[in-house]
Amino acid sequence: MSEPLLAFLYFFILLTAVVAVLLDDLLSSFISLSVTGVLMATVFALFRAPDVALTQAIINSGLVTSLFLVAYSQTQRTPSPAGECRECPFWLRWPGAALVSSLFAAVLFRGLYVLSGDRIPGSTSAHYLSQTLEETGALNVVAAILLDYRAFDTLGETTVIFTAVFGISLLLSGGKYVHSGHGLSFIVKRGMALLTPFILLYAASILFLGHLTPGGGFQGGSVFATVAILICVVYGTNFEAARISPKSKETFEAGGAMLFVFIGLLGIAWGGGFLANLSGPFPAGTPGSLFSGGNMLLLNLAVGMKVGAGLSSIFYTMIKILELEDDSWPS
Amino acid sequence: MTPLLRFLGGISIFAGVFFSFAAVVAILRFPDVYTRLHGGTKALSGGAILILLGAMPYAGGIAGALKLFLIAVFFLVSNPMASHAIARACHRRALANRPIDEKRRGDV
Amino acid sequence: MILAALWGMVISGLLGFVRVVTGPSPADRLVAADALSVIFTMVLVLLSLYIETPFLLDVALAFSMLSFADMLLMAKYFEHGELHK
Amino acid sequence: MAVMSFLTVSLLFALGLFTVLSRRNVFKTVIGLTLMESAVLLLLISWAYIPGGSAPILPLQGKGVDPLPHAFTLTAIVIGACDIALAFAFIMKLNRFERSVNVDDFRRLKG
Repeated sequence: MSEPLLAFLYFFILLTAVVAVLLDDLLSSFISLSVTGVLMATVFALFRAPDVALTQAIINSGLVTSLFLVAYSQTQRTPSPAGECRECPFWLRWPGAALVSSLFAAVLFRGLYVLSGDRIPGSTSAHYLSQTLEETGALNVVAAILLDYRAFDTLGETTVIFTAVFGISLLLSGGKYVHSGHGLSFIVKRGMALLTPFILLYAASILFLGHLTPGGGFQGGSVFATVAILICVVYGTNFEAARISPKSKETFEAGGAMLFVFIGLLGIAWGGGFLANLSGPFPAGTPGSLFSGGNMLLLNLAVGMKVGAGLSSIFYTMIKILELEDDSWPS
Repeated sequence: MTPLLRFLGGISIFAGVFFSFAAVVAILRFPDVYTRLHGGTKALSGGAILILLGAMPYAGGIAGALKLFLIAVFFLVSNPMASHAIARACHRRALANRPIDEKRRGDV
Repeated sequence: MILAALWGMVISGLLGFVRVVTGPSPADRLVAADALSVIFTMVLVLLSLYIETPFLLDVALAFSMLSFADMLLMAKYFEHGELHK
Repeated sequence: MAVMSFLTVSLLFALGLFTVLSRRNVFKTVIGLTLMESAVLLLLISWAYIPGGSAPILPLQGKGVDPLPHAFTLTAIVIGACDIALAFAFIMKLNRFERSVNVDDFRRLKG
């Protein structure tokens, strides 16, 4: 672990964050935020957290930026004089916010400073590190925690994703769907046709090897959603809707949730608890092979179906909506 | 064999870093969008592929080397496509030398 | 030795970020962002060699795919002014 | 090293708070929320690191870092992305009626 490198990365993170906050051009501030995201992924990698680095690089630095671009292109902005605030005087706003946040930083640092002694990992973590191979048969400890020890949490998390998709569809319903045009140029279309199978294969490898290497349902599903986004951008939204219909996305999402719950109920039927893995009907397999780790492969598939369908339908709803007609505020 | 490969890989990595640095200097110093795009794309793609090829002996096994080769192939296909899309967008909108977001200056 | 190369790439990233901040037009910023995506992929690759964790190559590959998607989105936004075409 | 991480976490969180408090553009508010979320993620991951530890993929070389915060952080990232997507949907919906992204223009939200 190289400390000067870490210090430089922290400095760079703070620099990009300050630029993202202070720059008036929204597009470049979101580019800086994306750079912050990938620098965070680098720092996570330096702290030996490859799973988290992968998720951060895919979601916080890639998908969020594309969602921002959609929202940015779908909003209309009336120019207002820079720096003017109509509700409160200027002298109150900036210095007040700076004072409050610097006080907050001081308090937060004082509180965190207590933690900076020698760190002894708790007995739960030691148990996870030493017993994972016996108790679950997986090699990736983080995936084992997510999908075996705390699989119920993961079910709750997929419910959150479902709620977000539901809320976004509900919020943006009622607008007219626009007719899509031609997409990007011929070269990009042909090149994309070359690349798509490989990206899909790579996404499948992230998804199905989640219990052996970093990756899993969330990351693989996000890369699947990226393929849908790329098709949307390169060929136009009508093509995307013709190839991957919104109905089939709904089916995939519901199918993922039902697969997850069905696997959980199978554990009860075999006499274990809900989502029981090796104490339920699932064999451990030989560690290191594809069919190991009990139900983890199936759970990864369920989560991947759910996340991929959910994120791509979020993107589709946001990009396709908004004719921006002059309707008045509903009273 | 392996020490020789590692030596050649080290030379290749440093050549790649040099090319990447030169590309960044080009992005900083060149006067307008098209020249910057030219410098950034060509030199940076070459530098990246040099780094990836040079990193192969250090990757620790055939799987890592194969993955590096995969990244190199992906760069060879995707990087020109992205640059082409950017250049075409600049040309179509003729936004080479003027800020297009004039009307959005007021975004606070 | 890998560490020196890593430093070189990170400093290149900082210099490229200067163009994101000062670029007079959004197109300049886009070009700089395109360069930065390649540079940070290389940083992830070199980091995986430096800490001898070959799993990090996955992160580099995934990041290069995602940044490619973002670049195409931005290029489309510049070309058409809207994304659903 | 831990002190450096905690200092960065505090500054990053305070920067996000500053953004939410001072900027009037709703997109900037979303940026502030993202920065605060990043600070929390960085805190968890830097706290999980043990000097000399290796990544929590079996078989371990030496001792491994704490895998439990990694799992929490992974969950937090995905939920944060859903959060941000929902925020963007709200912005688009509000923008349809108000034609603005300035918080001060959203007068009809006030009681």
